Amino acid sequence: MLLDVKNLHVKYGTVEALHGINLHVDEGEIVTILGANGAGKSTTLMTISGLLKPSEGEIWFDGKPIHTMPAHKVVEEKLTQSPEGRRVFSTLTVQENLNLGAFTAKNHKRVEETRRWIFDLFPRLKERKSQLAGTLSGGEQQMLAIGRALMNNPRILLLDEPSLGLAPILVKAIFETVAEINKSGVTVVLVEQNAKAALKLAHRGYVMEVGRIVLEDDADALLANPSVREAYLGGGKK
Amino acid sequence: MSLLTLDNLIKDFGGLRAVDEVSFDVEAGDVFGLIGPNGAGKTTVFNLITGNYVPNQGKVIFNGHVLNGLAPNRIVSMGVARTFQTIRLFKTLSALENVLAGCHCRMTSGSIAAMLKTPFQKREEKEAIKLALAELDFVGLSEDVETRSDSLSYGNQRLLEIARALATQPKLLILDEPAGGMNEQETDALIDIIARIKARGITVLLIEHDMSLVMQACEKLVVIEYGKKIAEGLPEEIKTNKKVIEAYLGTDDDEEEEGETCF
Amino acid sequence: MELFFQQLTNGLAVGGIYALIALGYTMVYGVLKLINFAHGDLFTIGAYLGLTLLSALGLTDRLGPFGVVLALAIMVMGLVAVVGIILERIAYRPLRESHRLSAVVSALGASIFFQNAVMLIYGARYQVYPHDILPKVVIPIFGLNVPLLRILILLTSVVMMAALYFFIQKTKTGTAIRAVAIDQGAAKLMGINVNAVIMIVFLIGPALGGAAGLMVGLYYGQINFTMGWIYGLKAFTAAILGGIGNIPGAMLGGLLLGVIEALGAAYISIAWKDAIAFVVLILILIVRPTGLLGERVAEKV
Amino acid sequence: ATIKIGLMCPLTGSWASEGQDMKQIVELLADEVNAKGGLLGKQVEIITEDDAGDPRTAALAAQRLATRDIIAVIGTYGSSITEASQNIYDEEEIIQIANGSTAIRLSEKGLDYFFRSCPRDDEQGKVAVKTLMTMGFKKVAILHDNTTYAKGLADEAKALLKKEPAEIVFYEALTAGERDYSAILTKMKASAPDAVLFTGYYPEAGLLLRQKMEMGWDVPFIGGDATNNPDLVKIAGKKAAEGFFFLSPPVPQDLDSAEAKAFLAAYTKKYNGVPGSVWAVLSGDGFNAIAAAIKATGSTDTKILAKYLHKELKDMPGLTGKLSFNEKGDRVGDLYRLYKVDGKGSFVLQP
Amino acid sequence: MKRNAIYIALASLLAISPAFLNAYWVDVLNSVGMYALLALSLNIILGHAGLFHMGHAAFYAVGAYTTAILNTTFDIPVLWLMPVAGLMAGLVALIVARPIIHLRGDYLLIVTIGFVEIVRIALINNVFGITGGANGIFGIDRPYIFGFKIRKPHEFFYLIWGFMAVTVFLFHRLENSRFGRALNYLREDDVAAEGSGINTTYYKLIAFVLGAVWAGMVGTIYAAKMTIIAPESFNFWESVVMFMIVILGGSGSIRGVILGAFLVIGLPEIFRSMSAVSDLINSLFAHFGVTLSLDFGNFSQARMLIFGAAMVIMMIFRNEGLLPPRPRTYPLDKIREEMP
Ligand SMILES: Nc1ncnc2c1ncn2[C@@H]1O[C@H](COP(=O)(O)OP(=O)(O)OP(=O)(O)O)[C@@H](O)[C@H]1O
Ligand SMILES: Nc1ncnc2c1ncn2[C@@H]1O[C@H](COP(=O)(O)OP(=O)(O)OP(=O)(O)O)[C@@H](O)[C@H]1O
Ligand SMILES: [Mg+2]
Ligand SMILES: [Mg+2]
Repeated sequence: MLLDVKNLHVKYGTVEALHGINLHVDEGEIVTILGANGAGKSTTLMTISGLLKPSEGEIWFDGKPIHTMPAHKVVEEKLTQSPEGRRVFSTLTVQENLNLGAFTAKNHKRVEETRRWIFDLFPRLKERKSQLAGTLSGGEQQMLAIGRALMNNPRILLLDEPSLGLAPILVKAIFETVAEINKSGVTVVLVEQNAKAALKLAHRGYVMEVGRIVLEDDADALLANPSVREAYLGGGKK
Repeated sequence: MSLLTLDNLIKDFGGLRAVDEVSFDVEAGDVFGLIGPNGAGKTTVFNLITGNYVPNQGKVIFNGHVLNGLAPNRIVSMGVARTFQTIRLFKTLSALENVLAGCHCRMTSGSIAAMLKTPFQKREEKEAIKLALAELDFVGLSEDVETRSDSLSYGNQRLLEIARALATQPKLLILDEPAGGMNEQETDALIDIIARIKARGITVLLIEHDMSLVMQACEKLVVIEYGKKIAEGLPEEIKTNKKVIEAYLGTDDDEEEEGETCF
Repeated sequence: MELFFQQLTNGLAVGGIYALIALGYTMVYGVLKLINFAHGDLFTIGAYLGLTLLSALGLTDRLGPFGVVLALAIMVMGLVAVVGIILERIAYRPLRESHRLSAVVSALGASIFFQNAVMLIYGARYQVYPHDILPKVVIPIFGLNVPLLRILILLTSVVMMAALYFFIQKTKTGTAIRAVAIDQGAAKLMGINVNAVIMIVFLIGPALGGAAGLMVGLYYGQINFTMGWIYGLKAFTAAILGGIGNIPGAMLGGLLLGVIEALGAAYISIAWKDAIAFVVLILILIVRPTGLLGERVAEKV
Repeated sequence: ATIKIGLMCPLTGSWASEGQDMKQIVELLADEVNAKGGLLGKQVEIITEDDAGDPRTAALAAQRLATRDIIAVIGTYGSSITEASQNIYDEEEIIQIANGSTAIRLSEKGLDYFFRSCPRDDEQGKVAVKTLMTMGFKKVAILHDNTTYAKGLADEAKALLKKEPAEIVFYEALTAGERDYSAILTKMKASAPDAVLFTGYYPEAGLLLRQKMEMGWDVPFIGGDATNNPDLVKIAGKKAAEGFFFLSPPVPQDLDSAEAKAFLAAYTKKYNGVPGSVWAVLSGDGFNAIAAAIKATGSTDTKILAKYLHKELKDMPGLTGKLSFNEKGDRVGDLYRLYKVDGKGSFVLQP
Repeated sequence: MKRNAIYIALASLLAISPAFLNAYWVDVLNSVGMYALLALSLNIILGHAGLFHMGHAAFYAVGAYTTAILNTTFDIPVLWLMPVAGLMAGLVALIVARPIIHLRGDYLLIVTIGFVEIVRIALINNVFGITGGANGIFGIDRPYIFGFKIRKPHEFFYLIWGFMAVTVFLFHRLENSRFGRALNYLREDDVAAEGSGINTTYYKLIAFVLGAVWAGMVGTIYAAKMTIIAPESFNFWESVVMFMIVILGGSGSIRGVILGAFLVIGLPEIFRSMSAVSDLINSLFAHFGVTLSLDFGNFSQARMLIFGAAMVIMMIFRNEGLLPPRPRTYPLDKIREEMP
């Protein structure tokens, strides 16, 4: 078990947003977390990354407790996140954003290899290497955010809504990329609104509702689950 | 006569031509979609219409008036309302007050009237609140009237932006990726709202990457790439347009039965 | 014409000091978006500490003039940096998440505190640096007699500016500083220790302010506990003029402000020179709303 | 019970050094009086309030003092600060003896309870012009710092100089509190004066002298009484200060009167040094005057005391020479002396 | 409502306070009142519209000087000059703010600081020969109300706090109107405000003008109260004080701003009276036979030090301000009933 989240409670001020989350991720898996808006998916990821501190519960990564670590230490454990809403460094260039992704990396040759790989993945980034990230279009920024997270050569990558705002062709590309990233040995936790695509890609999935995990199963089983179909896969379209 | 006409619009950012001679007409009463790859210049086109950017060349004609050079708030009061790609609500204010911002341009009483609390001011205020409540009901936020807007869920914040725009009583509503961040169920609800907006006689111009929404909601589509218009037509035509598939939709290698509307 | 060039050098010398203080201002501002109104008082503290160290250690005989200045500068910068770090810890860190202006008011409170603390410790009277630390060499440049020290002040500012610019733009830590300036949360996700970065900033900014205080003490001789306010305001003006948060901008703004003041005094009116400087500032901002070198990223909507 | 005397002075703010000196001196004198059994058999109590050198705070300080049963108040420094408090004391019939407020108009309002132990600007203006003329300067530059005091003096001198066979080649104001005045000196030098009259304060005077020397300009400088402060030489350096003239009421160091000597000895013993400025010493004169009045009249009725100060107190031996008031409450007698700084940095009284 | 009851109680307490306070403390309350008025007027600009304005003393100066000049040269009674002073300040605000209104955040801040400095320098240099230079203007009349001359602190108390009552009443209405909301919209996000049809430039200007008008009127009261005004009373530091009051009190909140004025202006005065406090403690203990000789008297030199520290501490513990604004309330139930 690579990542183990036990009984996680998180509060914003006095309001509790997570009421005891249990989930685990095995090495090499793609695990997706589904849930309506405001269910607490992003909160979960932020807490795993150490930006939020749990009021109760534990997070273990590769046998180490990381819930007590400051966020920047967690990154050194090779657990990185591409956050919701991109959060690229708007007045830095694309290049500088990518460099920051490798902030804790020690092996420069490896970094350069990764950079080339990322430019293959997203040629648009290479084209816009010295443009300020803030002037990129929404989609371009999303690519940059994912690319930046990959620069760290993570063992586990947390992706929070990576397809948000992307053109269909890119959404496909992103999902393919995620698969590719996973094949290259990176474990992935994927939070997605695009439930169907996410479940197709993932090995397992969790369903969250208002701060709790309500369902956990293999991805195929979830795809077939009628209540999941109704709630997240959209009944309306023909 | 068309409600909105874009005539050869050009917009440059430094050396980059973000919008390159784009022209199209939006007919009154339509739901009109603008699609294209990321960075194609869609949002920029919207910003040119709403007055946030000034075109380097070309004209925006709305309802017979040239909009070029007018301040955004003037354009709103002429009947063009918008939502933003990245949500821009008044964070610390309640949902109701966010919608009241939209009512603002249809009200007249100023600071002196407020201090004196004239009967007209009181009446106007009450009417505005009624209108705001009605718009909140319309998008389904009647439960959250007094909730601070930044504690609404993401999807609800998008709906609130729509309510705020509707409160300006627009003829043309411009939506920039309204379904962004919504799941499929929420998207379905949005499609319904768009249909009801159209039923109110409001023309809708939208950008969206969610093809299920675009295909269901739009009557007509324009596709741009690298700032240039590459296609225009009915959804079915666009769906099969080779250029569009290549640039935007991607080849459908999905073997699933529901096929093309997956993304 | 001689008057003009004389005034130009006068202006550049004053501007060099403004620039040095402005660098510290801009540094802190750039990262925390905090107008550190206590920065001027850190400058005062630098001036007083320099005097204390000078008289307490009696280094003059052992190290020779420039050695003394160097040793003093290092010690003063170190000590003021410590004060700066404590200031950040106590008065600013608890306010990091709140509205920007709350921190401004905290800074103003800290400024009042520092100013009065200096008064209570050192007394309200003017204090005076010994006159004979540095040799009074005058260098003739194009027929003008320019004191060596003025050139040194200017040079120091330029060197510090260049070093800082290089540090911020080209080094890894510098990029981290800029990242923290934009989005602290995202910076953490990159593995950046945000507190450490802010500490570095509060090490550099106040140290530069302290160095400027020492220089003013050494060159002008006379220091008092209220001096930081006026210099702080000038430096803030300079930082804005150049585009706040921008390092070459602080340098340019400082020098320009000094020159505007000198020329305004010479050709218009001495009594109105500060007003003239502000009028020029306002005119420049009307034309360039983010200062001379400020980034003008059109906000994307 | 005690006899309460107020002291209003700037303990904080830009003029804090003056105020703190005033406090030391008045407290010293009060202690001496008390050691000798006080006044009318009662101990004297000094009640000090900070006016921060700011009119609004001064008005509050005055209100506060007025509620504390004082019969007289010493202070304060700065004419506009004093002015903000004048009416309050007058309405409460409290005697006020200002020490560093030289603006002419303060005593032109017909206030019965207002006195000052310092001379007025017109007095000094006259002396300044006379000095300039006897020294034979024809082209004069006048520089002030735009404070009420310095500007008042500069204007006074300017008006008087116009009547003399002299030319004013330069008249401007600098901004106090800055450090670099070379731009101003450069401009002044271009007007080629025979002498410069600087009416501002010693911190700026010190810097001007020093920067003047550094630019190699050798012109006589004459200062007003606000430059009379030993720190001037420290700031300017002995070499630059040498030859600087200034006008001032005499400081105790320069008088051989028994009072001055005794005061100086006591001050040095208690505070280890000499008083920083003549203005603070003048507050001591204010205190001595009111003490003398109480002693002589045997009363603490302010009406009687005021009358005594106006009419009967004549040539009291003060810390700065003989002291009497005229009917306006102004100190009478020509108090001003001319000093010159010598090569050792000491202030030498000129004959 | 309970809250209203508290306010009424506090207001009544304040109204009768001159009866049992001496002239000094009444005058402290006057000072508090004047700064509270100034801060309330700044609150419109800074608190509601969110414009970083640190030069409010300039408008205050315009009002005070307008009053002083017109009163001393034309003998116009000072209270008549109150609206004139207000309009004059408003006019100046309009002219000055127009070209700089588009500046953002800190750039606006420095420009307003520059403005207040320019005004002060102009006053010192006796611009147009009417400001009296560094001396300022003296001999300003006391105000008359119905033939009654106002001069004593407690008389000014009712003038100042009476004006305060009017101000609070009007500003409260203003806040809870279309106008007040519009200011808040542009504070929160001016791009979104424009996109919702709000003329942001217009509202920013009006906020400036309205704030200036009020500051100008307070200037009249100040001139009449001091009877002498000088440039140093309107320096940058005065603007800073007003700024601190607004932020410390809670920007956008009337009650917060008033409380802020009590603290920022009152605390240094309370620290001034520390000797009274120590005397009180000593006598209390003496009562129980314990001899103490506490003396906080030497506090006067340190009072500003403590004040500075207090500012930092208060800000840290209440970083939204002491009494942040409450959300507006609307009579929704009533309005819903009327809806179909
Ligand atoms: N900074 C915050 N302060 C207070 N409450 C917050 C904050 N961020 C999130 N919340 C609340 O916590 C809950 C969970 O939010 P979270 O962002 O984790 O949801 P999510 O599942 O990621 O939703 P989405 O699909 O909209 O991204 C929500 O009720 C939200 O309102
Ligand atoms: N203010 C600006 N300065 C410089 N370049 C800009 C600016 N705004 C947009 N651009 C550039 O113009 C191009 C078009 O951007 P725009 O935001 O219109 O794209 P878009 O079609 O809306 O994309 P998306 O679907 O990803 O939102 C992009 O390449 C972007 O980098
Ligand atoms: Mg989320
Ligand atoms: Mg877009």
